[in-house]
Amino acid sequence: MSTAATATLDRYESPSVATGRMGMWWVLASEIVIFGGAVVCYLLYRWHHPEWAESAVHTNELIGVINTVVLLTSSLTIVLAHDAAHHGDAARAKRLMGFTILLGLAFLCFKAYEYSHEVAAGFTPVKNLFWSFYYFLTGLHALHIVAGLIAIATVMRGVGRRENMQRVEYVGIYWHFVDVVWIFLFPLLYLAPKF
Amino acid sequence: MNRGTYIKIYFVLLAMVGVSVLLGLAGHTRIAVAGIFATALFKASLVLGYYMHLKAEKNWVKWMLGSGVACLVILFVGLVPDIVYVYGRIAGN
Amino acid sequence: MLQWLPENIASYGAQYDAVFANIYYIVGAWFLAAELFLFFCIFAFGRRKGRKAGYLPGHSWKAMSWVLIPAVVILGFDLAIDHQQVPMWRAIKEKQPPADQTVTVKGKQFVWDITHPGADGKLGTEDDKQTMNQLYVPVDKVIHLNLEAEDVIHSFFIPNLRFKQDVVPGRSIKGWFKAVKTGQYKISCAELCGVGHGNMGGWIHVLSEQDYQKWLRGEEITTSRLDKDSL
Amino acid sequence: MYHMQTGHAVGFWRKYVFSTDHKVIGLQYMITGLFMAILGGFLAYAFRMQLAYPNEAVPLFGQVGPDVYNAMVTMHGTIMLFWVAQPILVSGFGNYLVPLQLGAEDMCFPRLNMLSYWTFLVSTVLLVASFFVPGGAMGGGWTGYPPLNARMDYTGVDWGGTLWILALALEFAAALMSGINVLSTTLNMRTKGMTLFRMPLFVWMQNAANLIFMFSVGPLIAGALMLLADRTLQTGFFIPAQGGDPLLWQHLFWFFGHPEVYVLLLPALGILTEVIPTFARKPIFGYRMIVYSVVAAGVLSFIVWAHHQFVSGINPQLAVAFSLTTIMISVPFAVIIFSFLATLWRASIEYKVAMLFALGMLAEFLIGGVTGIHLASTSTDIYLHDTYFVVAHFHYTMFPVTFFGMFAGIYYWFPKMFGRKMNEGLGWIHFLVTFVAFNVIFIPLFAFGLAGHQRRIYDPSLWENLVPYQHLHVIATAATIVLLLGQIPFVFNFFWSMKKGRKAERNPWKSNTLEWDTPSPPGHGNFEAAPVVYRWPYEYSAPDREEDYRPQWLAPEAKP
Repeated sequence: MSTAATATLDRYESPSVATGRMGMWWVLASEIVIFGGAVVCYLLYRWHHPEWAESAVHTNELIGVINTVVLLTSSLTIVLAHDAAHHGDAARAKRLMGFTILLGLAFLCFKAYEYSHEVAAGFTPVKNLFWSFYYFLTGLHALHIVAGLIAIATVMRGVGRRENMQRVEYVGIYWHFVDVVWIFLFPLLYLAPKF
Repeated sequence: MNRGTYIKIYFVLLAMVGVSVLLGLAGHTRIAVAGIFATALFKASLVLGYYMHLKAEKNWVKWMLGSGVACLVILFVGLVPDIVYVYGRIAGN
Repeated sequence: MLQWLPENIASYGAQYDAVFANIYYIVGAWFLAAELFLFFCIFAFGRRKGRKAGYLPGHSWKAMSWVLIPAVVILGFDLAIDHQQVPMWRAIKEKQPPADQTVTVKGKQFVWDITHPGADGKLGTEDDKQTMNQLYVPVDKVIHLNLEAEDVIHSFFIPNLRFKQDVVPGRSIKGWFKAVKTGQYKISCAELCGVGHGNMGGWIHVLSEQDYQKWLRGEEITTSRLDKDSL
Repeated sequence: MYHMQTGHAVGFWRKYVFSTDHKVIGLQYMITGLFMAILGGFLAYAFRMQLAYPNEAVPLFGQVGPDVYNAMVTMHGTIMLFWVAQPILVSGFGNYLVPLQLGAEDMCFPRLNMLSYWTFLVSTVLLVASFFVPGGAMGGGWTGYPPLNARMDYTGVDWGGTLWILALALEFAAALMSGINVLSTTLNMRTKGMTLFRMPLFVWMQNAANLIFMFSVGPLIAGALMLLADRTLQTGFFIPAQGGDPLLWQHLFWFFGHPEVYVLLLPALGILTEVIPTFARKPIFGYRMIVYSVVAAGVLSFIVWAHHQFVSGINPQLAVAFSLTTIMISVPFAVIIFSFLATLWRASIEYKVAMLFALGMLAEFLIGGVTGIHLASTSTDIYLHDTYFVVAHFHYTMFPVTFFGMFAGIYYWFPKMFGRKMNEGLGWIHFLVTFVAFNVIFIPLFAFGLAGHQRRIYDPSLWENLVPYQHLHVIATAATIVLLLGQIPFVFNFFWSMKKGRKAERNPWKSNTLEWDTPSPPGHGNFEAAPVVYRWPYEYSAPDREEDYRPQWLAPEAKP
């Protein structure tokens, strides 16, 4: 690994950003416009339909807050895992990534609880356009959580064998992005729409 | 950046969650909505800057992510006349 | 090419076709110049023994001006084109002259439902006349259209009036025209609207004032070929 | 094949099928694209026959009803843009050439690259499968406008439309993965001496295309998921009765759809920037000017989209603004085209087939460009919108870009790809037939558009105002058949030359860029030794050198 790395250093013009991290930034650029496009649609419709406020009071704000805290905490654990990996402490990195996965699963459980109660109360995706957007945006976000959990688990296996420790950072960047999306979805769907 | 910073940022983030919830309870005003989104932007910038280390990243990465957001702004502005203030829309739709 | 345009019976027809011709000649001249230059180069600068190509990388501003100046001139022509065509657009889509009569056109799969005002000249009254695919208008009158759709997007297209507007469900879009010549002209649907799109059309009957009154009373009109079955 | 770095032989499956080698993946993309082109061409043949001889059974196809006709034009458009132009020009040539021209061993994420191709192949299978599901293939237009496509009842198409959306989403994902590779490779894997402004323009154009794609496609992916929900779950994102707005889809679609034109155009112009200087034996004129024009065009491409919607019910004042931006975007392309013309001035042109196609693309693309002015100006667009004039216009842009550009690239890089040259005589025949037949098809369509022939009607004989021009449909259809038959020499030439063509040396065209510093075809890992770059890539006919080219990798001669 190290010989290939030095050979690469001599072989090419000096790289601008570490290759793996740069690839992750490109992924995020693509994701920003996907999520952003969905949010732009939601905002435009929301602006046109003041009556959505009546639907929005039925979202479960308490679970929204809990899930925000859960995701922020998982962001902390993954960035600490990156810190540990950076200092070569594989065991600690692995433990912290395990916490992150647990927190991600907790998020999904809360989400599932929330969905089931909403559906039971009659707020299905076809109830009205607000609920369509609610399920669309949170569902897309939940899919990214699942993808992130799989990615973290994959990297965690490598870390256990002390391989590809730099990937902790890349998967972390992705996980933080999912967190950032939620930071915006939380006020968009739970707090502000009640006005 | 070290562990201490990360944990400090974490508590600031939690505090911000509290602030936005309080703003949500405070009253149904434009200022409250603006405050909620301002805290969201602040939270996002903390995560981006410190957890994703964008502060220490090369400038072109910031420009690149920023131009993605710029595209969305263009899209939003271009669509407002048609989707929000609708030309010829029948009332009730 | 321009002789392919069908006869123009709109009050703004002459100006409209003039805009068309204007763009056509300006753009055509540039197009010919560019193609002639291209073909000249292709035939004049073939490979010959003993002749080496010039080394013109075009790095200096002076060299680049050979490209930039024509490009800026093109921009000038483009802006001039846009400047002279925008008033036409505003006249058709934005500044509507006061209506002599208003007609509602509703597109649905795959017919045009057309509601004419009756003798009282008002829509939404008892004597409104409903037709399918047949639009009757008096000549030399400003007709306003409420363009609506029931199911999917259609597009109300009258080639001879240079009139086209998509009809969108959930919207009532205003349009206007004034026909200056009597006769029957085609209406088509210009937006794919499903399996029957190719059959969706109709006729606009531009009638003289007397004929129009006759039609309102439900009498036979001899000057008009009322072919109700054709598209 | 022998792996140069690890030094072990690779088996057949790893070498040709599950390969991570950028060259194999590039060829896989190209060949899949060429097969889809045959399908797209066959659809064109079938519906053009229906237009020329309405309601007669089409030989080799059968009866064409209105539903089949709608499905065929929809799939023709979808296939030609997203399964032919995009995979061949962007992913195919991009994958094959970008690492070679940068002097890299491979892409920087080879496994992501393989995933990209296999995702694309799955999308291809889904799309082809949609022809065979009950209800037939998507028949709601390649733009997929709702509400027509938001409910199955409106078109009668059942699973076809749903598969169409899924296939498109996967194709976009594949293109994004391939784009991430191209962008990252360009930034991090340039060989020593390859500064940004020494990169061949082809690499610049590929990167610009991938960036434009990446930033424009996102909202449409979100929109496609919403449309999918409308179709399958009966939500109302685009249904007015449920509070949705059909125009939102149009905006999302064209916010992507117009930049997509440049996503396809730029790689083709990139091919021209390599082919024309090589055969004109002359440096490209105004290298930096072209780069900046591409950047300007890329930025402008995000603020022109609504010119596709002038009569679709958008705000009329918005239309005026978009007309102005649309007119402005012609300037950077005028600069690029004029730079090509200036490159030909005082050149020493070799009339090779690759050059013929490149020049042909220039000549044809000009027609596509100038006819666009009538459509960009709001008032004339009222009449021309959704008529055959538009059809002729965009075929005059997209056909030369896709096919002339692609053929120029294939004839030019064939020796590198397969180590043998293609036959020039057959190539000439191929070019002449394609060039003439193409014009004979589409010039009548301009006339049709001016006569008021609306698009997508399956039987023009039902329309009294169009019947007098029926002979033009016959001419266009005959030319379509000639055009399709004219591809036979190419197909034959392609496969025959692969086995029996004249052997090609490393640098058969005496060209300057790095891909010609490799064996033909290059092995895994591309270069025998890491190349070093000393100059820009267009040093042709330099006055201080006997030979009329000076490759990028050639060390400067010691001063006497």
